[in-house]
Parts: sequence; structure tokens; C-alpha cells
Amino acid sequence: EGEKYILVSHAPDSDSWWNTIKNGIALAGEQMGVEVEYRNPPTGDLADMARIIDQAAASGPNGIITTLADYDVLKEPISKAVDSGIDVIIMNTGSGEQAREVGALMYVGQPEYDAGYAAGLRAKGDGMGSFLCVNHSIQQPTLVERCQGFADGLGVELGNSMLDSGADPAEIKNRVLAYLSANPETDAILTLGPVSADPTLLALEENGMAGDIYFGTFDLGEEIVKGIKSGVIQWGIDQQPFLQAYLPVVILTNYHRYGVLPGNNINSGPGFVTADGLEKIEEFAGEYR
Amino acid sequence: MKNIEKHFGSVIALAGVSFDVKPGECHCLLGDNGAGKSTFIKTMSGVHKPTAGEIYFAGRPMHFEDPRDAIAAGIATVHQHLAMIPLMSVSRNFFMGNEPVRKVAGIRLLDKRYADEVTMEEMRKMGINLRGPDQAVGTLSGGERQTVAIARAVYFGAKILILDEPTSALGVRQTSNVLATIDRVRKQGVGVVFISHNVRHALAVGDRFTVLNRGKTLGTAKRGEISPEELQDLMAGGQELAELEGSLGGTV
Amino acid sequence: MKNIEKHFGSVIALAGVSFDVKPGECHCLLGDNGAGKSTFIKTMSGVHKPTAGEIYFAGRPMHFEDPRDAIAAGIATVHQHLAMIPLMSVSRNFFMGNEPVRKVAGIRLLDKRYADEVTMEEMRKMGINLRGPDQAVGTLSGGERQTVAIARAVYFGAKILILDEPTSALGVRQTSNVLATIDRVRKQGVGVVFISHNVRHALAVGDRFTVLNRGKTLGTAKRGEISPEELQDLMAGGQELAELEGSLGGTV
Amino acid sequence: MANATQSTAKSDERVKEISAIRKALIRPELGGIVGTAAVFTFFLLFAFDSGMFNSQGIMNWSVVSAQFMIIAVGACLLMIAGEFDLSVGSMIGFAGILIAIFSVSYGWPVWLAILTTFVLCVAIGALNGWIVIRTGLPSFIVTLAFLFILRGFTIFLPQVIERKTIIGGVSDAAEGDWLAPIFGGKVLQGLFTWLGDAGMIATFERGANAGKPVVDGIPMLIVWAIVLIIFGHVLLTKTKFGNWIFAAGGDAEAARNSGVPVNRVKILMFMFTAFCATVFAVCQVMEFGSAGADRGLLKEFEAIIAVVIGGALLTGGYGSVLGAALGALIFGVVQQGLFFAGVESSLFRVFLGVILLGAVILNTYIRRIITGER
Amino acid sequence: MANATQSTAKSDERVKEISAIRKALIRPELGGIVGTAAVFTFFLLFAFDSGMFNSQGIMNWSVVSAQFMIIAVGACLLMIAGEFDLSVGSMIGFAGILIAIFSVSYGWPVWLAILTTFVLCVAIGALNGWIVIRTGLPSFIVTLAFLFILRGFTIFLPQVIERKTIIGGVSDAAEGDWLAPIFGGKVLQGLFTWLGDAGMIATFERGANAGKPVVDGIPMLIVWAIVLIIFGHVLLTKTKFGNWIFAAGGDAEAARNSGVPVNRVKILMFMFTAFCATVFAVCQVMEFGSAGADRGLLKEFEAIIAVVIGGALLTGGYGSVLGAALGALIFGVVQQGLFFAGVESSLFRVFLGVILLGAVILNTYIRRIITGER
Ligand SMILES: Nc1ncnc2c1ncn2[C@@H]1O[C@H](COP(=O)(O)OP(=O)(O)OP(=O)(O)O)[C@@H](O)[C@H]1O
Ligand SMILES: Nc1ncnc2c1ncn2[C@@H]1O[C@H](COP(=O)(O)OP(=O)(O)OP(=O)(O)O)[C@@H](O)[C@H]1O
Ligand SMILES: [Mg+2]
Ligand SMILES: [Mg+2]
Repeated sequence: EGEKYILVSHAPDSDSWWNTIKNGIALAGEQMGVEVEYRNPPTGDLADMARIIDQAAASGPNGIITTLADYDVLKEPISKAVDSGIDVIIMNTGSGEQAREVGALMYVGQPEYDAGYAAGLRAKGDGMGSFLCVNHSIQQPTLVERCQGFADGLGVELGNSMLDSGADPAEIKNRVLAYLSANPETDAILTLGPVSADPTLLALEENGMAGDIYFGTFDLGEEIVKGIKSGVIQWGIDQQPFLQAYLPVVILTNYHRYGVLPGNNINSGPGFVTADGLEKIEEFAGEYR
Repeated sequence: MKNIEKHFGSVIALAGVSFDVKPGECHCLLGDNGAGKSTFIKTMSGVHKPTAGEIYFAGRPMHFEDPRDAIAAGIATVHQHLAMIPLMSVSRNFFMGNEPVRKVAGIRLLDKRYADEVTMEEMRKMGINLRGPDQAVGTLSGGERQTVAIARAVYFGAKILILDEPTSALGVRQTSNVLATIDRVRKQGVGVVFISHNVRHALAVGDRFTVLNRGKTLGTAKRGEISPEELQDLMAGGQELAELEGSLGGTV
Repeated sequence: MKNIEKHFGSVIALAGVSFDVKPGECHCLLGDNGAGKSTFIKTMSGVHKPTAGEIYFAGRPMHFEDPRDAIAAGIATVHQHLAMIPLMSVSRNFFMGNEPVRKVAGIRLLDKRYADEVTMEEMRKMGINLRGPDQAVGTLSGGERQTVAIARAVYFGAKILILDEPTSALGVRQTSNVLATIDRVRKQGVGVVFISHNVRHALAVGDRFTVLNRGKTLGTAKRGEISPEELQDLMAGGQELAELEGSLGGTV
Repeated sequence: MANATQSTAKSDERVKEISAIRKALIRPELGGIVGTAAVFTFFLLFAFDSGMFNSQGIMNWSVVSAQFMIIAVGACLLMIAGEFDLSVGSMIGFAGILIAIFSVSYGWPVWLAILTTFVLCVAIGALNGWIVIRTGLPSFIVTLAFLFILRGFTIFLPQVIERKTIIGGVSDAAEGDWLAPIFGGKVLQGLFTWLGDAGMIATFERGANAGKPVVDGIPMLIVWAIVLIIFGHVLLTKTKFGNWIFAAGGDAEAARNSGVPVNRVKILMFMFTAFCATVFAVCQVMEFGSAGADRGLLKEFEAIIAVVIGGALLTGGYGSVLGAALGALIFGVVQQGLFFAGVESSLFRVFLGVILLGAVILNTYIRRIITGER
Repeated sequence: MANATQSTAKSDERVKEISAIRKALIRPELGGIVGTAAVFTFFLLFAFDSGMFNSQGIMNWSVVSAQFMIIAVGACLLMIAGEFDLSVGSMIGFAGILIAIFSVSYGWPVWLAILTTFVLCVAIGALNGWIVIRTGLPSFIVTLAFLFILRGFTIFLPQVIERKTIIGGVSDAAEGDWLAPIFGGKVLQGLFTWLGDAGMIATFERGANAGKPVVDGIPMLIVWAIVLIIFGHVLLTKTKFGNWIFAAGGDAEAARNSGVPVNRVKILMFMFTAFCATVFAVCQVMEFGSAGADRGLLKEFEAIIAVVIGGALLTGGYGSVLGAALGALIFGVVQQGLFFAGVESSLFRVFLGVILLGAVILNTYIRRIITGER
């Protein structure tokens, strides 16, 4: 009763996708009767994140749930935490293999490169040849992996297709417009989350390409769901952040209370959300999806 | 002005000073470095608020919140560290704080043409030929800047004109010019407060002389009542100067 | 120094000036505002490089790349705008650029104790009682700062001491002090270059007088060869001054 | 006084000649004008057929430049008044979140949300200014503190209130509001439809908008930029208050002694900067329908860069609003132009840095000539 | 001269008394000391049982503070010399990427990669300084340009060379290298093992390290921080050069006239700042084994904040390295402590802003007393 868990993410303060995570741990904490805290490096600097894991370990929680945004940087702090008797679950980024290597109990999430690769295959199947990947936070390695995976899935070079768009919506919108105007033959657009998807939607509306260009995105949000519904967006890759946050808390609590643990890693994504069966998603997008 | 006191933190700059100026006279304020002259006139011109004491102007007690109040009351000051802004043009400096306005479509705009004309005209009167009213003050020499500052104060019809060591950085000709200007201004019925270290400059134009020492007045004398030597002695604090004077041949 | 010329962009500040100083004499450089006095001595002290002309020191031509070279050669300068740093302590200012060092374990450290002692001692000699060597220069009065600057130059055994208007902002007593110091320094065999607007101050200590006007020398005179009035006239550019003098009673 | 006059005339003998043409050219905006010309020449040569100069392309970089202009006007006047504000970017984020919270979470009418936000943000600007004046601290430090404080609240408030860091749904709330279109609408739509019909500008060929002109109006963002530039320019060069701004920045002590109410001027300029930041934020929220905690990051630098490219002096007392507007234009055109020209997008920052350096060096040279500074 | 002596003695009559204790207390570091005491008291009261003061917790905030200290020492000396450097953060990212590219992509031995990086980065520091000196521009602008230029290359280079924005594998490359442990190693491991065996500090409970102490040595990062602080402190207060640093920042013109080689001092300080940033970067790369384009974001502000909290004057000529080190300690303890105390993490920025303001106001007060400034 009253176990304490800490979730450490790699995202900067302002990344809105992590709201769902916060909601997930809050709900799980309430339901299980445990205390869960959320921690992140304010600027998204992974070296700072390593310190936060150290610090979380020092504060002696029962378990730590963390992302594995960069194996090199995080392996030591995580395995140290494990060795000092704290149980760790890896969520979101990373892979089952890496999770085992750092001594974590299991992995819940969506391997980024694989998700990008799957999306690329899908787009290739739909006949796409060239694409634009709108990267709103180019410093984050995980986002670059998504673009890289997509390019490899399509079987083309990444090259200039990845746009360093910045995180400001007006900048994203206008840079996408500029890119599409200079490269009108682009077949497909991939956005990496609501931050880049929302302004891109507006951009497409403005230059009339909405519904005309092949548009896929990572993650869900209110606007993205609307876009899927109206047919502007072909698919959204749902990695189910809610589950990524909720499940580890539940698993850890049950493990600590009753010693039970799932035997396998959980791949919460990639699941492709398309125009079919959107009602529930629509209702909870941005909050639980 | 009666019994003005001014303290800065632990420093007592003025320890009760009384002083008055009448229209049309030039009252010289003399004193050594750090005697409190600048502090005193800053109090008079509203830059500092006195810690104690009162200021009367035309018989009424005044409370200056800031220099604007003093200027509005007719006290114009040319500060020791010049009140000029080097990056701004001469005409903007000249009218700084007193900009002429002109209504255009109900909006009060700066009347730049008028300002430029007046500036050129006034500067010409003072003997300074500007390249143009847009010339930056930073390109003028020290003496020229001093002259602009005085011309400005006079032009805005000050009833009392305070000059804090206007001559200390000036050459002989510039000094003569400034003294002549003071003379002219005084004759127009303006009360002039002239601050200096230089007894000769003071004697050239002063009607009355007040010596300040360590934040206190040592007394006031009328023109003719006091000799340059006495004044010098008063300022320097008296007898100890003798020995130095000897070796330097009394030329200071 | 021969035929020094110095141009600043479109301004010709010095148009060929020749000048010399001998050990143990005080050579006064006089001139109106903007005559080029400060520019001239800045050239002499290595701050500016001359556009044309040559500098000889003890018979050898010198090329000063920066003030350090001039200081190393024995030319110490007290600039018009003081060479003191208000936020630093008096002792650090005193030794600025000439810090005493002491070897500790092979590393050359600042000898602060020595610096402090010397500073206190030298300041006491000049008649300034510091609260302590760590007192910031910013807390000193203008006259006191001037004295520190002169004391510093003298202490470091300058062969030539250049003083740019050291007295212009000073009171009577402080001025006497500075002039007495110059006198003392001169008697120690140091060549002094003294710059002033004030003919009386110059006459009090000067052995020779050079007048600069609009970037050119108007000639050099020995002490006694020239009367104060002649000097005054030379500086002001001659005849035109007469009328002003009249109205002001010849007291300038 | 004949002698004095004569003496000044004589003194001209010591000044070398400066040609009349050179004199006529030298104005504070010169750097901006030269830069703008250079930038347009460059992109006309290297990106002409990329769509940068068709109607859509022009609208694209105009909107981006207009954004920069809005914050640059505020930053410019403040900089001339001798201070600067590092909290502009955080203020943009904060204002956006406030509007969203008021209108979406609290359900206030949008006009009330906008007006309340303006009042609050301008009050924070005044607080900034008041602290700078009262403590005498450099504005760098004070506004740096507010950079952190405002950003902290921008992240904290929506999380506490809405459990999100991005609040959407403002567009729906703004439906039918009278004030919202003043920030988020478009003008001259009739003209553009006519131009489109007349074949003067391209129309959409396919999709839902087929047949409509590709550019269907001037966004209010651009109108705001123009209004603020004109206001700023007139205020600075044509009014009494403008003189005070120069004076306050040139030498606050001297200005104070001459009777310029320096404190009032500076605080008002801090408020005006906050006002401009809020205009920026409101336009953005109305256009995108959502407010996020990450909005406005680094905008303070972008504003300062635009102003400095436009010839203002970082230390105050010198500059021009038109210059700042040109600086913002250069900034916007370069930023978008590089994308049109297909330059590797991460190199954008390198170009920005180089242009900044080049522009400032040019401006310094021009300023020295104008003011005779040494 | 008797009169003059007497006059000064007399002048004391005009100075009110200041108590001796008060005088003894007033030193540049006072603000830092008071702040440190306050911060520790606060966290001892409110976060004592959170693990903040067990061996791991102490190591945690010590390491974070040491990081801040390393860049603060450089920033402090530079600020005292009258300039500042906004490119520190970008320099950290850039240096890290260079090492990774040299050692991993090009396969150079790690020591060569490190040394080459030091040479390049210090050269960039010198370039910064040279531009500031030559053009007379404010360092704010020049280093802002470099903030963008260096960050641009930091993102661009790894993408071009490795097609990633993060380069790992430096640890493997560094295996057996003689220079790498000087940045990434630990010292006093024997002592900690002994402490662990003696039960004085906690040990790992399981895994490969079971039985070893949780804190197994002092990271070289901390050693570097201490070395740099001592070096900076001695340089500043005990050497000739230190006097020149104060002089260059207090009044460059006056210092130049007195024969202080101001240009050399300033350029050297820019180089030293770059050196510190590179030390930071190398330690980080060696510890984590990878370099990323996101490293060092906003670190320039953190360095400046630590220095300013430590009592230095933003405009130069005043400050102390010990103060800056205490400022860094305060910053680090607050940042980590708030996590320990369980404060909502987004409020961290709000606290930071408030502490910054409070510290600067306190320091200004202290400085005015010391220097008699008005
Ligand atoms: N703002 C201030 N804070 C503290 N002390 C001050 C302040 N202004 C002046 N003082 C002190 O008050 C005293 C009087 O200074 P003031 O400037 O009035 O002298 P002064 O007679 O004008 O000297 P000078 O002839 O050098 O101009 C000096 O000791 C000075 O240090
Ligand atoms: N750095 C500079 N750049 C351009 N012009 C300069 C510079 N320094 C001085 N001048 C000009 O050179 C001329 C001579 O100036 P200088 O300062 O040498 O005169 P001065 O004789 O010392 O005058 P004062 O008696 O006022 O001190 C002036 O016209 C001045 O404006
Ligand atoms: Mg005075
Ligand atoms: Mg001079």
C-alpha cells in the first residue's frame, strides 16, 4: 500500500503528447492507491535526464518507469538504479532487448524505428515514392529515427526530406508551405505528433493540397482525429501512450504486492488508426489516446 | 531656501544651507571639491529631494517632485555633467523636455520644422554655426555643448538659471563667451546662480558670493565687500594655504 | 617629437606639431578647447599612433605600439579622463599595469601585502588617509582620485610625467596640492609636461610654455620671456578678445 | 560675437570633405535597405522558380515577416529607450495560454478573454519596468527572471486546470465573436476573389477549394504589423514622446535632469513591448485555434535580432522603427527563402548567425558616420 | 602637507558610523554564502527524508552543481572582464559532436579527438573575442550569432556524416585510452569501497555490482570543477593577470591607458570560457558515451545566472569566482532539491526566476555598500 513510483521521460516541458502519459499515471495511481510522480528534463537534454534518473533512484522509490531515449546515455543510471534494488520498467522508446540489457523488468511501448519502418512499408504499399517528414524537434534522436525508419520502409534516401520545422506553429505551417511550394512533386507527408500535425493540416488547407496529398502522422490528438475523420489524414500511428503509462504502474504495483509479472514485453504500438471506428478515439484523443 | 539638509546613506552632503537669489543678480556659489555645491543645486533643481529644509520660490514654499516641476516653475539648470545626449541631434537636444507641438488632425505632433529653425537661429546667436540641426551633439566640442545647454536654458525663459561649473573644462575664449552670456542673461532680469572654483571667474560676473564648506555656508558677501584674496582664503579654509602660496609665488 | 600629425577619419586633429621636454623642467602645453592637446599627449603616451612624424626619446626614435611601450620607456601619463577604475580598490588601481609579483612555489603571484603597504604609504605622503587599501576608488572624491593617479605615476619612477588638465576640476586647495607635487617631482629630475587652460596655473610651475592652436604650435617661450597677458592672447587667438575683456573688467 | 562665428567657420578648414551623395545616403535605415535589396536580389537569382515569388509564396514570407515585425516594433522602441526584454517569448506563450484558459476552460466570451489577457500582460510588462526602475538592475537580469517565471506558469497553469499542455477549441469558442476576427480574420477577400476570377492570381486546381484564389485575403496579422509599424514610426520620430524615448535611452541621467520623465517613458515602453507580444499571441491563437506551452520559444532573440539588423543600438538611444521592420523582413525572407531554395534546413541557423554579424558590422559603420561617434 | 592630512581626518565628521561587524561581513561572496545557507536550511527542513542527503542524493546534486560550476567559472571571469558569452551552450553541443565525429566516424584515437576538439573550440572562443575587439560590437550580439552558427553545425554535421543527430559508441572507442579517464573516470574509488564495506554508505543489493557501494568514487567532473574554481580564484585574486581582468572590465579605456593589454585579456577570457565549455562537453561525452545535437541547450543562461547569483556585476569589473561557484551550488541544489521535495516540476522555472531576482537584489545592496557606488 502506498508504494511510490517515478516516471522519467525525455520530453521537454512543453511537449503536449506527454499529457496523456500524465493522465495515465494519475489514473493508475488513483486506482491502485499508489503515488506516482512525473519527472522530465526541462529542455529535453538527455544528459540532464540521466541526472534525473540518478536523483529518482536516490529518493528511494519502489520503482522507476522510464524511457530509453538514448541507450548510451541512460544505460548506466538505469542499471545502477536496478542494482540498488529499484525495479525499473522501460516505456515508450527503446526495445525489449535493450530493456533486458539494463536489467529492467520489461518493456512497454513502441520501438520508434520499427514504427517508422512499418509506416513506410504501408505508404509504399499505397504507392508512394517521395515524402516530407516534418520534424518539430530535430534535436531529439527518437524523432529522427521515425523519419529514418519511414524512409527505409519506403526504400528511399532520407536526404532533404526531413524538414527542421521548429516547434512554433506558424513556423511549421509556413515552412511546410515553402517546402511544398518548392517541391510540388512530393507524394506523402509524415508528421511526428500533434505539434507538427496541427499546423501541417492548416498548411494543406491553405495551399489546397488537403485530401490530395498522402498524409500520415504519429500519435493522436483532437485535430488529428478530425483530420482522419474528414479524410485529410490517411492514418495515425497510435502507440497508445495511455497504456504506456498506465500499464507499468499497474504491473509494478501488482508485482510488488503479489509478485506477479507478465512474461513478455508489451508492444502498445504501432497501431494504425484510420477513418474506421473513430468515435471512442475522438472522444478521448489528447486525454487518454 | 532655508536650512537645506541632504544625506546620502551615511554621507551628510549638506548640513543646513540657506541661500537666496534675486532677479537680475548673479549669485556665485563657491567652494572646494566635495563642499556640496552640486548637491545643493541638484536639490534646488528638483533632482534630489531635501532630507530637511524648505524651498521658497517667489515667496511661496515649493515641493519639487522631479526636475520637471522645477523647470515648470522657471528654474533652469545646466548641470556639471552635461545634460546633453550625444547620440541625439542638436535640435532634439535643444528642445528636450520642452518639445514644441503642432496639431495635425487632432493629434499632437512634434513641430520639427519649428524646432530646427529655432535651434539654428539660437545657435547662430551664440556664435555656433551648425552643419545642420540634425547634427549629433556627440560631434560638438565640449565648449560648444556647454553653449547649447546655456542657450537652451535661456531660450526657455528661465527665471532662475543655475550653472554648475560651466567654465571648468573650457578654454579662454569659450570662458569669455560663457561669462558674457551670463552677463547678458542677468541684464534680462534673470537670476543667475553661478558655481565655480575659480575666484576670478566668479568675481568677473558675480553680484554676491556665498562660500560653501563641508556642507555648511561660511557666509555671503556683496561685490566689492570682499577681495579676491579673502575669497580664496575662505574657500581653501584659511591660514594653512600660506606656506604653499609662498613657494608658488601667489599665482594660483 | 617632430612634426606629429594625427587624423581621425575626416578630422585633422594635429597638423604637424614639434615639441620637446628636458629632464627636470616643467613644459606647459597650453591651448584652447579642441586645439589638440589631449590628442598630442595621447600620441606621446602611445595611445594613438601618429599618422605622420616621429618620436625621439633620449635621442633614439621610438615606436610605441601601445601604452605599455611608452610606460616601459618611462613616460607616465595622467589622462584628462582619469585612468582610474572606480570599482577597484585603491591599491589595485595604484599598481594597475605594474603589479608587484612574488614567487611562491615557482608561480608568480601578486604581492598584495607589499602593494597594500606601498599604497598606504604613498597615499599618506600625498596627504590622503585611506580607510584601508581595499577602499574602492569610486568612494574617493575627484581631487583624491587625481592625487592617486599622480602619486602612481611618480612612484613608478617615470622619466617624463604627462599631466592632462589635472587641475581643471579641482578646488583651490587641491590645486595647490597638485602644483606643489609637480614642483616636487620636477626637482627630482623628472621632465613634466603640464597641460592646462589656466594661464595662472601654468605660470606658477612652468619653465617653458608652448601654445597649440587648431592642431599647430604657435611657438614656445621660456619662463619670464612672456607675460600672462601675452600668453592669454596667444591662446585665445589674439585681438578679438579685447572687446570682451573690456566689458568683464579684465578679470578672466 | 563676430569672432565666435568666424572661429567656427575657420574650424571647417580642419574637416576633410565628405561627398554630398554619401551624406544623403547615410540614414539609420540604410543598413536595412541595403540588406533588403541584397536579400531579394539573392533569392530572385537563386530561388525564382521555386514558387517563392508567386502569390502564395509572397504571402508565405510576408506572414512570417509580419510576425517578426509585430514583436520587433515593441523591442525596437524599448531598445531605443535603453532597455531590453528577454521575456517576450515567454510572454507570447503565457498570453496564449491565458486566452485559451479563459475562453475554453472558463467558458468566458472570447472578447472578454482577449481583453483580460491584454490587461494582465501589459500589467506584467509594467511590473518588469517597475522592477528595473526601482532596483536599478540591468533589464537583462530582470527580464531573464521573468522569462523563467512566465514560462513556468505557462506550463504549470494548463496542466493544473486542463491536464494538458496544449489547449484547443478556441476556434469553436471564437465563432461569432466580435473581437476575434480583428486578430484572426482576413481582409480584402473580395479583391482577391476578383483577382482570382480575373485570372490575375492562380486558383486552386483541385480539392475542396478548386476555383478559389490561392490567396484569399490579407491576414489581420499583416494589418497589425503595418499598423504597429506606422504607430511606432510616428511615435518615435514625430512626437514629443518619441524625443523622450531617444533621450531616455541616450543618457537617462541627462534626460531626467532636463525634465524628461524617464521612468514613465521606460515603463510605458515595457508595457508597449508586452502589448506587442500579446498581439502576436492573440493572432496566433486565433489563427491556429489552440494555445500551447511551447509557443514563443526564443522569440525574444528573434525580436532583438530583427531590431539589431535594422540598425538600432543595443545600448539604447539610437535606432529606427522602419529599420526594425526591414530587419524583420530580411529575417523572414531569409528564413523562408532558404526553405524555398532547398538549402538543408538545419543550416538555417548558420545563415542567420552570419547575416546577423554582417548586418551589425554594416550598421555600426553607418552609425559612426552619422553620429560622429568615436 | 599637514593641512591635507588634517582635512581628511576632518572629513570623517561627515560620515555616519558603520559598525565593524557589518564591515567584516561585507564581501562579494556574502550573497552567495547567505543564499547557500538559506537553500540548505530550506531543504534540510522540507526534504530531509526524501533521500536528498543520503550518499546517492548528495552525489546527485553535487554532480549537477559541479556541471554548473565548470561553465560558471569561465562565464564569471569573462563577465568580470566586461564581456559575456551566449554561445556557451551551443559550444557544449558542438564540442561533444566534434569528439564523437572524430573518434567514432573518423576512427581517430580518442585522445587525439579530445585534443583536436579543445584546439578547435578554444580557437572559436578566440575568434569570438577577436570579432568583439575588432568591431567594438557588444559581445551580446557577436556571441548570439555564434549561438546560432554553432548550433546549426551541431545539428548539420552529424546528419551529414552519420545521418543521425546523436552519435553513440564513444565509450567503446575510449576503451584503454590514456586521456579519456581524465574526463570520464572517477577517483577515490578505494575510499568508497572501504566506506561501503564498513557499512558507512549503502551498497547495491543485487546485480553484477551487488555489494559494491552505491557511490563508488568521485567523478572527474567534480575534480575538474574544483580545479577550475581554484585556478580561477587564484588567477583572479592572486595574480597580476587577475588585476588586469578587473581593470579590463571596470573601464577598458582607463585600463588601456595604464598599460593593461585589454585586448589580450578579453580574448584570453573568451578562450577560457570556450575551454570550460569544452571541458563540460568532454566530461559529458566520456561519461555517457554519446554526443547529441540537443546537448547544452540554454546552458549559457544557466552559467550567467549562476555567476550573477554569485554576486558578479553583469556590466563587468566586479565579482568573485568563489561567489560564482556558490551560485552554481545554489542553482544545482535548488534544481535537484525541488525534485526531491516533490514540487511540481514545471514550477521549477518559477522558483528559478524568483531566486534569481532575489539574489540579484541582495547582491546589488551588498555591492553598493562595498564600493560606495551611487
Ligand atoms: N548620490 C550620492 N550618494 C552619496 N554621496 C554623494 C552623492 N552625491 C554626492 N555625494 C557626496 O556629497 C558630497 C558633496 O558632493 P558634491 O558633488 O555636491 O560636491 P561639489 O561641491 O559639487 O564638488 P565639485 O567641486 O567637485 O563638483 C561629496 O562628499 C560626495 O561624495
Ligand atoms: N578619437 C577621435 N576621433 C575623432 N576626432 C577626435 C578624436 N579625438 C579627438 N578628436 C578631435 O580632435 C580635436 C582635438 O581634440 P583634443 O581632445 O586633443 O583637444 P584638447 O586640446 O585636449 O581640448 P580640451 O581642452 O577640451 O581637452 C577635436 O576637434 C576633437 O573633436
Ligand atoms: Mg560639483
Ligand atoms: Mg583635452
